[in-house]
Amino acid sequence: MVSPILIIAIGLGAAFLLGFVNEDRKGIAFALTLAALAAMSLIALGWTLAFAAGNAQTADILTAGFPPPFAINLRMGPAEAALSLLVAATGFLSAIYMRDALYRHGRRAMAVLLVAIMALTGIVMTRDIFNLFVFFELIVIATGGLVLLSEDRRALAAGFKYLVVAQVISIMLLIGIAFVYHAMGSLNIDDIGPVALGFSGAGLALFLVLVALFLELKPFPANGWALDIYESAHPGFSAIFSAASGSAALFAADKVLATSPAWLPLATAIGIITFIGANILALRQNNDRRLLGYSSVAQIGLLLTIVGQRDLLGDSYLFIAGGVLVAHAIAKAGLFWMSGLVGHRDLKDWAVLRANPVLIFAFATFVAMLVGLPPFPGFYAKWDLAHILMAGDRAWLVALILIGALIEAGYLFRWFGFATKREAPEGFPGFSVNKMGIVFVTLLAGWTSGWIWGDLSANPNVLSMVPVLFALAFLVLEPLPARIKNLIAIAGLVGWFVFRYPAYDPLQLVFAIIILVGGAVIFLASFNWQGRRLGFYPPAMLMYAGLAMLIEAETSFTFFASWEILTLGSYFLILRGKMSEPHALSYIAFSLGGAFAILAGFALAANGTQPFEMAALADVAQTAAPYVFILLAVGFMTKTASIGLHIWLPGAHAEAETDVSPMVSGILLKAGLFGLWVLLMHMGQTQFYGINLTYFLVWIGAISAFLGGLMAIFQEDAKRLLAYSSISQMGYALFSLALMNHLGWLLALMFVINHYVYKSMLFLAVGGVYARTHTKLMYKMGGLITLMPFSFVSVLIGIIAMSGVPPLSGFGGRWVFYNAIMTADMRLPIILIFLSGPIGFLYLFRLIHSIFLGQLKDEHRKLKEAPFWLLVPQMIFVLFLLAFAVVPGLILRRVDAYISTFFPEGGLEWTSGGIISEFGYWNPVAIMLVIGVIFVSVFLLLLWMNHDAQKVKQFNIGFAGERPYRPETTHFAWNFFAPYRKAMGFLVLPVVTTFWNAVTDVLHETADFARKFYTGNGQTYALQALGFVVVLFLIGSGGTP
Amino acid sequence: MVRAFVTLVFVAILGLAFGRLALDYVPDAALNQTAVHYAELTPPETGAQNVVAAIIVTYRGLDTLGEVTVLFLTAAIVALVLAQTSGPTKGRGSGLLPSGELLQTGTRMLTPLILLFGIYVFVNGHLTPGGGFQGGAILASAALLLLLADPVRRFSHRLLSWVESGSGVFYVLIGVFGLFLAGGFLDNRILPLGDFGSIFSAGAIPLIYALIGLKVGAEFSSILESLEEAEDH
Amino acid sequence: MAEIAMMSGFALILLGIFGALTNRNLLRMIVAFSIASTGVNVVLVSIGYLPGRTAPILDAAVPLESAAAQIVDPVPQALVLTAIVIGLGVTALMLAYAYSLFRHRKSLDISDFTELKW
Amino acid sequence: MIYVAGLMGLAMLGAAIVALATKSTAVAVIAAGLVSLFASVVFVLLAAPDVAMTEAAIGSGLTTFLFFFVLSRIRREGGNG
Amino acid sequence: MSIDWPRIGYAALTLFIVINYGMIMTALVRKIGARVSGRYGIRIYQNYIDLVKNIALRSKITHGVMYYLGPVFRLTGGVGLLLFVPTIYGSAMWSNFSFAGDLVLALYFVFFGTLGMALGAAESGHPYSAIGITRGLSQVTVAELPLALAVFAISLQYQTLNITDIVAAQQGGIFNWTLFTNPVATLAALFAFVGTMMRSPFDVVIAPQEIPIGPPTEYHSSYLALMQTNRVLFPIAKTVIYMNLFFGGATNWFEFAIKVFAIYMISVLVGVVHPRFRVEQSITFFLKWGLPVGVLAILLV
Repeated sequence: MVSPILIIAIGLGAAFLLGFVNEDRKGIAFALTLAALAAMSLIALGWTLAFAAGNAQTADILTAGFPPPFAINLRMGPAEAALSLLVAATGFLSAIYMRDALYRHGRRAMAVLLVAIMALTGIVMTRDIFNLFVFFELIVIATGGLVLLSEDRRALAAGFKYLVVAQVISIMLLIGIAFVYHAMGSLNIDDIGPVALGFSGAGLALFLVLVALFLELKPFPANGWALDIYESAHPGFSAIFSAASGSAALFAADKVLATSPAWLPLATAIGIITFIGANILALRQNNDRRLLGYSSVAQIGLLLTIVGQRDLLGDSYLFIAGGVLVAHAIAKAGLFWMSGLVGHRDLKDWAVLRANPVLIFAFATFVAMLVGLPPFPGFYAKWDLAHILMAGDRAWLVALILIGALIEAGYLFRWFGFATKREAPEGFPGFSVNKMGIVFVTLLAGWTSGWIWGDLSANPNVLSMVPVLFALAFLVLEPLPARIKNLIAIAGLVGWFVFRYPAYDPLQLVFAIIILVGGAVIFLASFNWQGRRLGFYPPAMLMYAGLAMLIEAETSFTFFASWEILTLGSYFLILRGKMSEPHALSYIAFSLGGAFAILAGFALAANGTQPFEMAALADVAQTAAPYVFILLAVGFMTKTASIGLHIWLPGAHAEAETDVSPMVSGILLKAGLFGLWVLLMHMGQTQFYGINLTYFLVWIGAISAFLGGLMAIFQEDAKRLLAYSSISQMGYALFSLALMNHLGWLLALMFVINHYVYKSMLFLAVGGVYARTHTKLMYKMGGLITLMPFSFVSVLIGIIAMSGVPPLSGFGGRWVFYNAIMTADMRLPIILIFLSGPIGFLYLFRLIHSIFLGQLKDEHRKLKEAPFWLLVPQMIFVLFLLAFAVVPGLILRRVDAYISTFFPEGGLEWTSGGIISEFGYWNPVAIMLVIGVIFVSVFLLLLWMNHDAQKVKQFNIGFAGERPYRPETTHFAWNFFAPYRKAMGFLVLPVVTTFWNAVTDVLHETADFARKFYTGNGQTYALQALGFVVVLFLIGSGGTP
Repeated sequence: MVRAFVTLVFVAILGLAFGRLALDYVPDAALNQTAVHYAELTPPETGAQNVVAAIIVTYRGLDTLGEVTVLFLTAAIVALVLAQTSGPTKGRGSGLLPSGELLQTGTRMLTPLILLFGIYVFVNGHLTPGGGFQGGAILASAALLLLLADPVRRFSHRLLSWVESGSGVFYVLIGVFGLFLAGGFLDNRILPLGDFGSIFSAGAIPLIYALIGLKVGAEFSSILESLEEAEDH
Repeated sequence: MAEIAMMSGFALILLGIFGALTNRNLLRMIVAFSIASTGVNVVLVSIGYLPGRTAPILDAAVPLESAAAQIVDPVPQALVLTAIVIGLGVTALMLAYAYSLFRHRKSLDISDFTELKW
Repeated sequence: MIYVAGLMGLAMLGAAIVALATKSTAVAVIAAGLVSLFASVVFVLLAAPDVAMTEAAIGSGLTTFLFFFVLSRIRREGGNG
Repeated sequence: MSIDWPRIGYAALTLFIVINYGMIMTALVRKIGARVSGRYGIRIYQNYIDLVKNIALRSKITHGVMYYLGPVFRLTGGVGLLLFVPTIYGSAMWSNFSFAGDLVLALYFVFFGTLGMALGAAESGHPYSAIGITRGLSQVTVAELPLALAVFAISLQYQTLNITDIVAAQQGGIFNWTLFTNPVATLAALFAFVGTMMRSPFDVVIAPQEIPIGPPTEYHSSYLALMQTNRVLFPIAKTVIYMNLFFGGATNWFEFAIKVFAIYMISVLVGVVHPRFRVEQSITFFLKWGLPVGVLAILLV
């Protein structure tokens, strides 16, 4: 292999050679620079591949031909190789990116860039602390130089502030090195030897060295200077500054810390404070580069925390730290380079990216990498990190990391929302080709790093799972017309169902039918759209892929991976709605919060055993079981939008597109229910200080059912009404699931099926009406029964089925409910359920009355029936409901047998005619027949009396002798249930919404208040750096100076 | 006022930290293991009399290479910074009094002497105290004298950058030769160690020190040059 | 001897830092920092000093055999050499910055350059 | 020997205090030069001839000159030192 | 599915008897009301006259399909409610189509009629009928709550969902009627009974004051005929359920007549004394009084 010292030799040699090239021949100078950077990258790449292939050992390179303590030695291990590759590659790409800036400033700037990259690789490789100091000084001066490349006049001031703080840091470092040398007798890091945690003599010396290295890493209170550089420097340089120099400085700190593990807690403390602090402050930023500055400071803080835990992480330390570092470096470099493409600096101006879908995809990839979503390295790293920390019972640290990651996800996805939804400033010249090329290369690097980390990880590689690949294939198929893609999607879903059919147990079978076959039926409605419909099919198929894998997940990893994939897919799907931006943001915030709770729960349950079987949830240690239960339950309840975690649902489902709403509402909510099912299946009767946790779930279910319904009554927007009704129905399902008896579970399953059918049907019907009337507000509609008979029929059948009126399957649910509560030991919540039953009937009647009955508005007179393709799935659902009402046993019999494995007693006998339970008998066919006969006979009686009734026009009504002229005044729909509002309005006060708004406001207030800390004055920054050292010294020495 | 008080408090506490460092400091009775190695093995291994020069050039050669690069960077960036700021153009060296007869003849007489002394310093840096940096500084002071005496004079840019780059590249080449010919990068045994104490001894150390001297001298002069020219354009 | 040098070195550093952080004029800050770096150099060299020993030049006065017992620790001196030159480099850069900032904003007061904040 | 070192130390501190306290920047620069001059004497006392020469040449010589050069530039363009 | 014709025959006969009994009884009750307030009151067979008049009227219009089917739903609801519950205990011929799970069916079948009526009235397009529907639905949902709780309490007490078993359990003496074995549940059920009988103080829904006649505003002639039969039949059917659940059921038609009349008179007596509630007042009334008694019923069983 080529000796790594050549990286430094080539870098320097080329820098000096540039001196020979005369001033005006810039092309040659630039070519030389690129060649040198390419050579350095190739050497690093050679070593990295050698280490990856395993045929290379960690090599120590001696300089001056003498052994280490007497001369400087460099080391090239796997970590060093990877980092040098990262640094050199970032340098190379940045050089290409900054081509015109380098041309403008001539060969000197190129020399400075070359020396900067050489110095960074030097920091990574050197094993001598004074040599480290020299390279750090080189970086300080090179940064001072490269900051000048920026067009922004303010960069000059930022550079000066940086130099001032760098002086303070170098003083500390030099003193520290001197006294460490005096104490240890050698300047080589390996000889420094373990220094005990103490603040006198060698301890104090090492403290000074460490604090200087930490200051170099821009710790939270003392990093104003770094943020000014991020904001004003050339984006090409900011990419190097954040990805390369951040990583190099971090590795330097890691090397020094490795010698004396006693000091690791100091790193953890500083790291976690920086991670949380910087993330909170980033909330109030609206300058894109300054936001990226805060985010990269936060990520470096997270990495410092991981370095601080290196003794606990042991041999998977490289994998975790590497994963987070690679994700941070690639994403940050990519985002900085993209900021160069966008003309203006406000977050909302990134909307210009919509001109090029590939850039939007790149932006999404980078955001997903930073937040640590599958299939990128950050995901695997975060998974292993949480597990190991939990096993080492450092739950508080996991909690802090997850909270920080959630805040970061918050402001990143808000930014992504701005990019996709806000209108782009006009007069945009367009993107420069070579900069886009760089961003595209980074995108590829991101996905390959995802693949690599997937392979390296002990858990299965997310990118190797067939459903995910099928979803990603749709990225390639984007140019095809929508209808063909729709066909492929349906074929894919049904094919996967048929392929996996034998592997399903009855419970999984029911969910599989709903997700796969149900998904295919809803996709029929998507035939309604012409054109290519960019950005619809990949997220949709990603969601279905996540759902399909969720129900088959054996290990906790596949469960969690599929959970996050379906969250990601559904977020992009919901974001497509016209006004869905704020709601999509609250959706992703709640979902990720829930997902992180699940991650913490799995980590606590696994307690170090990888891979952790889902079935093993049953035998979790008693001490941890209640907390695992609570965490997982909260995580799953964010998905079923139980009360308290529900405020994202109405907006997300209402503002989504017509065919997305049924998908998200009918199918996606079932994921949360499936999770709860698995949880209760394994950890049913967990006690928490003597109280059975399932009691809480019963109560939450009942309250959600009641309040969900109550809120639905007062909605004016049809889709919001249906969304709130989903909350109520999910509350019902949670209630019956938590009853923990045979019939309870059977009822929950019937709910899963019923809710999917009629919620999708109603959403499609309302969607069809919206397609024609272009409004969702019910009081603006009315009298559409004559124009849209099919939609009316489907809504009517939906109402009858949902409200439990006898002939249809809803009554079957009520009958099983009655039998279930007979044996349940919980009495009080049942009262809420009794009341929420009829309330369900109320809001549905409001839906059908305000839209279809009453007065027809003038502008709707010439409307046609809902689009054909929206009606087809509705009619399929109507037939299914009728069939299911008459023959419920078809599906339920097998499931009933399966449930009796959990709850043997209290089952049902399925005779040919009817169903016999312990308390009663229900013969659906007989009831249907009797009611049918009575109905027909009465109808015939009326026909006999009144066969020649004459159809009258609209306003021919006995209206106190007057003839009303305007349909608006005579259609009673606005504030339909006024008496209810007067009587029970107080129950619907937005308590939960105000609570969550208060939480976000507090965060934003602290951010706004805290960021004033950075006054912009260079001297203040130096003072803060000094203060940082002094405070650490005081805390460290226990306050005894 | 509050800032001054806060700074005072911080500096006081830092003083305490340094105080504790100073109190705990006990001068060693004997040299530590690294120093002993250098004391005993410098002559056989490098053949240089001046141990500090040996450490600077061979043992910790990478540091010195880094350091020379620091100067190279400073020269380049100072030129960049000043090139960016277009100042008031009031002609070259205007406003300064023409230097008197005495000054010019004195300069003409002194400059060669200073140059000679500078070269002497860095040529036998490995024998007597002094070396590349000191020699370079002296050369620069010669250039400085010329500039002060005759502000309008301009050194040819070509010469300065050629000397600077040439010595830099040659220095790196020596390092690379060390890698292939001798033990490692920047090893001075690529040339015979010669007999102890003479000018042409200690392998490549004098050569490297000479190069450093030239490079440092050229860099300082170019820093002064760019400062001088700042007002031209 | 070494203790006195170290004490004065530390004092110089503290004075330097105090001066740099209280004086608002750019040039005065740079002067203060250069004093602080001189102080650091003094401390560094005082670390290497062993009482009663001579300079690390192995000429006639210091025979090879007894060198280890006669010379002071040469390593800190080598470090200081590098540190001085680096100090000069940084000072020169800061001066150039100060000069350019002055031309840009016609003021040498650091509190005038606070556009980048929050 | 000890007394000379003590004297030099005190001289250094005195010069440093002068450098920080004076009103005019020119005097401050000269005082800084003085500080590094005394420092080079201290280096000689600490048996470090190389360092002394460097400090003298670079510390007091070149640094002081750089300061004066920039100072004169700034003064000529209307700034106050 | 063997269709046993005799059972259908007897069911039709029960229906005929109960309709006539309803016609006469409601007329009798209104006559008593009139006499109490010093008026002569209507003739006993007044209902028959109205029925014949409505059928004979020639003006027949329709506002649409749902409007046309509204009364059909309504009457089917009334008839279904009656036929799914055993009228006379003990005799196979008079226990109609009741089956083991009919208690739940009875509870939810009430909504069938309400739904149909609401849909029909809504399609008429008359704003007053729409307001009437709002009021009717709001009130009935809360009024049904105490009944549901009472029924749940009873089914817990008798451990069955079959009305015939409940009636069987109450035979043998007055004191083992549910009235005495579980008075709290009965009281809760009576709250609901008074609420759903469309008598003051809960009859604002169809009260003849500023809005003509609530939901059935636009109905006339033959539609009104069907509605009238239902308005006669539905209270009786509901009273039959109460009789079976709480008052020991009826072993023969004579006992049936007496008990139905007595239970029906409870709502009349309450109605005569009280002024009319607004809907939100009735809602709060049920939540403030009906609900706690229902909860008590569940907890005590």
